[in-house]
Amino acid sequence: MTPKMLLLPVLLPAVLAVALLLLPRALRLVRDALAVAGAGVLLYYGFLFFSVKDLRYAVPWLGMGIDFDLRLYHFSSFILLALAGFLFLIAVYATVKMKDAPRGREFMAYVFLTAAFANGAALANNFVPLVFFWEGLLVTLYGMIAIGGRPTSGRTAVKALLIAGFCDFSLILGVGLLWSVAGTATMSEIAVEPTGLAAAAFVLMMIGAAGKAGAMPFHTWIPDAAVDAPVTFMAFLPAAFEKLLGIYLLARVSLDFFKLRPGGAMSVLLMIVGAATIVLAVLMALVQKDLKRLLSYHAVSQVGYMILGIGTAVPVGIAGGVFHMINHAMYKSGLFLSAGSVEHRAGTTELKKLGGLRRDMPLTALGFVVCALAISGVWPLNGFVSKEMVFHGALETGYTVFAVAAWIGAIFTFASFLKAGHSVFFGERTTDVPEVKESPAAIVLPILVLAALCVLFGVYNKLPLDRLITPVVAPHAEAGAHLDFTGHALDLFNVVALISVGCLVLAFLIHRHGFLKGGRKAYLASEPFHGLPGIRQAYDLAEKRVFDPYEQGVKALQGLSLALYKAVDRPIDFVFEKAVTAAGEKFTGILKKAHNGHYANYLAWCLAGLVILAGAIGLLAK
Amino acid sequence: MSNTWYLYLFFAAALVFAGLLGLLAKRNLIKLLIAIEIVGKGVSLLLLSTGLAKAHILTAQALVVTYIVIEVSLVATALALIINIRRQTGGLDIRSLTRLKG
Amino acid sequence: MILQTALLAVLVALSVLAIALKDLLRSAIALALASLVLGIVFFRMGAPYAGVFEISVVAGLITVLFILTIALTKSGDEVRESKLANIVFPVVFVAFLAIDALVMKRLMGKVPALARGGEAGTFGEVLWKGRTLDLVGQIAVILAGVFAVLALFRQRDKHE
Amino acid sequence: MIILFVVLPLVVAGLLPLAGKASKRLLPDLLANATLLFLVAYAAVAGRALIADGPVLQQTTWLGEALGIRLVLDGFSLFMLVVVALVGLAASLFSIDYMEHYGAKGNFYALYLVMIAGMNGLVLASDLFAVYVFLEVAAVASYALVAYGLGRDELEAAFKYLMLSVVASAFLVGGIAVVYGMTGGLDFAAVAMALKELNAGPALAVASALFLLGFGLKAALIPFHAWLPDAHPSAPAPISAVLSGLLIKVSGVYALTRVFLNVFGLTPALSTVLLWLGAVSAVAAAFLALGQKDIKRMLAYSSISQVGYVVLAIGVGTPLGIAGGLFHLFNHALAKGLLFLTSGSVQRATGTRDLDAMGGLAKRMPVTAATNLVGALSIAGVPPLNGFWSKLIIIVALVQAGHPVFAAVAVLASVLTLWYYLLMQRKAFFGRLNETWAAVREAPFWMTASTVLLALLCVGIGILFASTVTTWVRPAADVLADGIHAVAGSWGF
Repeated sequence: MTPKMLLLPVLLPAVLAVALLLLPRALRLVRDALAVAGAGVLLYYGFLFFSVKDLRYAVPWLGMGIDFDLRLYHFSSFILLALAGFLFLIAVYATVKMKDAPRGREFMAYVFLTAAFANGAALANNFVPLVFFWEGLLVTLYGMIAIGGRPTSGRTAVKALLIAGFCDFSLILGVGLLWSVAGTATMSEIAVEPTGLAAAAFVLMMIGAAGKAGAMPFHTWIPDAAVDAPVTFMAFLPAAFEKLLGIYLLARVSLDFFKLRPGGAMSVLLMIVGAATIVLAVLMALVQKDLKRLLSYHAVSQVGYMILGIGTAVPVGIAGGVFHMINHAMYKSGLFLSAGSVEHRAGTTELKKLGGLRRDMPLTALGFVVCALAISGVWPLNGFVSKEMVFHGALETGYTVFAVAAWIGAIFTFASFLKAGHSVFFGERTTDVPEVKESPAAIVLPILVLAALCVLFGVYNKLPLDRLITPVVAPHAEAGAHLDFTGHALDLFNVVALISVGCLVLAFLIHRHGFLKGGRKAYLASEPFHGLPGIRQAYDLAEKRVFDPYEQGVKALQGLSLALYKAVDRPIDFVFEKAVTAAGEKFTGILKKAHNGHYANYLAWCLAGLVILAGAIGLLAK
Repeated sequence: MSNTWYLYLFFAAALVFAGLLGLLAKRNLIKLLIAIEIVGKGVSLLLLSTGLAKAHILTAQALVVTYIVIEVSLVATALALIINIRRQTGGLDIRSLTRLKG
Repeated sequence: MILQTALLAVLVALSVLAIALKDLLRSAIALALASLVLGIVFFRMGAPYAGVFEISVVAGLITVLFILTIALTKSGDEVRESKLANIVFPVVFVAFLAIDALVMKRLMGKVPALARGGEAGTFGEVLWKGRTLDLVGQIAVILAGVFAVLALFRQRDKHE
Repeated sequence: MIILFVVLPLVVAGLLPLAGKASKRLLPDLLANATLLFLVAYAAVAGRALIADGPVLQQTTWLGEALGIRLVLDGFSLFMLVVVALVGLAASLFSIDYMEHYGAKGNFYALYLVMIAGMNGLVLASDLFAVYVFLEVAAVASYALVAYGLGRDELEAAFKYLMLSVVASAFLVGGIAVVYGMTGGLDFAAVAMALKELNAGPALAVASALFLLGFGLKAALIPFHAWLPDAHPSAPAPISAVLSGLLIKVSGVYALTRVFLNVFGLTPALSTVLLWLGAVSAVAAAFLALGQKDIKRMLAYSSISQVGYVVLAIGVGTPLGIAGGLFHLFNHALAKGLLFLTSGSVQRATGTRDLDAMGGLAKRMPVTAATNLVGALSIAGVPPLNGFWSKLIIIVALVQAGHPVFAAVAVLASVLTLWYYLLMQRKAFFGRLNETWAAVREAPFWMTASTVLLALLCVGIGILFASTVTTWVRPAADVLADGIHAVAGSWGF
């Protein structure tokens, strides 16, 4: 294993991307085989690199502190492995799902190009290559949405590009500031206190990293993309890759580059961002009527847990945040893939048109339910473990309010997944969707693999915690600190876990309440259900379409959700989409009017400019 | 000699300013070109008087000669443009040349 | 020096006339006269070659070009000049002259300057040994002017 | 023999009208392109070896006597020569097909080569007045080239361009006279040393302002920019490409930086003024570009904005900032040249420049659309294209030099740039094919070939940016970063 090998995760996918693009349409099978095989090779190397862990490839580049520097160490090898795993699953899935898509070939090429940039970003150990790879992701993001093939795809792509571009540019600004404060662009050598100018750098870089992960208020393109972009894209970028990279960078920023202190201003800032994202996004998720849109708001909400966890700056919180990142990537990816599977067969993801698909698509349903339970934090799945750690971390800082926010998020996460799961897979078949079959193996397998991983990481949490998470946190914990997160990970009998369970119960009660008010019969109770008994009863209690709990029981909540949707989400969207445009156009109009074509006017500008410049230089010289 | 430099500069400035005022106020294309010529005269006077003040009159003379040659080229090009504009628009008013704007 | 000052004053007066006169032909002639005066001023400053150039090229060639153009473009519609400008701008000009007269001497006193030794030789030597590059530039600019005029008066090919 | 850069195009230009008599198209095409190809080869291949041991000072002799032709080739001028030759060659290749229906090709190429000679002369000149002379050579040729179509808009644009330019150059000569009056010299080296000795305050401020007007108008910095959005779109496409890609950079940015950094020395006051000029130009022109319906006018405003970017970077005055600025100058020359050329292909195929009337042209003109996309993304600063790197370096340099606000402004300009280029792409090339253009065909061979050449350069430099920067940009930036020492110490004849 030579240092040069580190170029492989960057170059191989890039070459593959070009090859996939060049292969003619007729050779689709070759193309698919190449994609899956290439992803397989990358996964193999992912494991290989994970076992090596310490490698650095640095060549001088431009001078002035700009080197081409790639560094493999524990954290980056972990991210690299995760990226490779998701790439493999997505590649398999896309062979079927994107088969008939009009621009499937370009999509595949974009996937591998994204992987190349993402691997580069994870490995980069100098700011300039980091920014380069980071910006490269912007291009593929735009491209993948733009080829969505819907009338509004182009608009959404531009919106995504502008929002993500804003975040990226603030990252660049932050990088520049940090570079000048720290005096070096080599990432492994930077460790500064977040005060003064460095604090500004921290905030800017935080915007860049959290924006990439999709935190509020940089999220509004995600729900739109859910509708306008291929669903595979959603499982790939917003659900998995962007979270992994964004949180990876956020962790690097707050742990390595800056010495975040528990309870410090920057820590509290991060926790506020995290908590706000959790609560606001989940409330918005409640009122969504489309499965993909609903999932996408959860993709935003869950980022809040990660940011909150890292923001606590205490070991258990950080570990929880990072663990939540990998967990979330698994179950959210699984959920989007399940939605894609449903879309593949039923042709729609609108909740009111779907129902009872459990019988037709049992495996998809199984995968969806497991992932939904995991995201809701049900014992003993992985989501439970990582959320508990975040709660503990938040409580440890003394700011109980953030833990409360996180619990509120847990309640509504579960509630909305009860709604989603019920309306798609349970209840009565609707007439909108004809008899359907289970999706082909290439679609179902990735879902089941992800679901199985969710179970594995929950039940056998020692594996991920000891092998992946603890080594990340260890260098930042005080010497001799207690770093065994596994002992009580599944312990249900402590106050925190009991409150969490209480939250889940509360979510059930919301449904129950709504159901009783509706006065409907619970005929779903007779349906056999191969899941967990608690869930089954909860679903059984809800009788009609899942919107009714809100229509009947929690009108107030719905009002609040809608109000928030209108008062927070749309204005942010408005700022990005309308206000900026309008202001720009106004300004442009004034400037254009000034250019009226009159020579004397232009000459007057020149002479005025001359006088002003002479005065300015003269005054400044003094 | 340098104590009379300011005198030349006074007149050079007057010429340049007169030319600029003409450029701002006049509308006839040929008039504008005449105004440019006046500015040019001011500048060549400035150039030569500077050389005089520095006792570099020979060099300054060379510069002025080059300046004049350039001026001729410019005037010829400008006049050719004006004749073409006259053919196209039927007039010589600078105010009719405002199609390009915004 | 008095004669020189008087000549310069005449030069400015003629220039103002060249701009202010209504009739284009007359203002072209005023411009030619201004050039003539400037040529004489150049002579008196000890720059005979510049003077000759000013008189022959500017007062001669350029005036001919101007008159030619005026003849070619004459035929009817006069350009209406702005009345307001005709009133305001002379006032501004006089004000500028006053300020110019008041501050120029003081201003020039403030310009720092290095004392330098004078130059030796004849005009030809200075031009040839010192500023030959300008000659290349002159050739280039004449070429540019000739090609420009040729391009602007070319017959458009009718093919296509 | 670096004087060849000036004399060769001039001689060929002089021969061209004669050649045009013998053969209306073939000979002018051949001669002009061969000349530029030679210049590219000479500058790119031999140039590096020439300046390996420091700047080349060449005084031409004739019959054993030293003439007053003193040319200097250093890292900065070589860099500019390469840019001029490259973009000049691409545009003249494009002209082979494009200028067919304008007629009088011999005359066209003659003017074109005189303009190239003027720019090369300006770059190699070693004294202030020679800079002015060659600036005028290029300018006179450019007035005629702008008006080459002889249409109403072309004439209007050329006339206003000429009238504004002439005033600016008059002030420039005034500035030269002031400096001459203070120092008694015109040589860069002599002036630089004398100014250092003099420590001139207000008088130099006035001179600086005069130079800023003179060069700033050529560079089209706001508020001296008003001629550019008229002149550049009106010119034939290859000329637009050269004006935007080269002329504003050579007679604007090059002259400005050479004089301010190497001769006057960049004082904090000048630096501040340059930063402001650059920032205002970059942002205001970007807004103006956003509101355009004419594809070439949009590109023209974009040029103002990008030159603002370059000046902003050079105004920082740090080695990194200067390197970023020069690299951006190089990238913008290639990309904007490319964009104007493709806009010419579109105009030739459809007969319109109105973005609203276009649409879906990518289906009919795939090569043009693809190369245009490369150019647009490059200027907008999208990786891995060349423009990304230069913008990144500029932003980092601004932050490092303690100008976070200007860095934010640069970022804003970048976002706006991306915005209007996406707008242009969407309106012109993507979307549904406008029925009117169903019969439109891809541009002829030389037009596509020259755009492909530039597009490949954009991509290639993006990928090999490090070696481009170290080979070409750094030597140039080093000269500028050296300040007056680069000139005062080693340029004496």
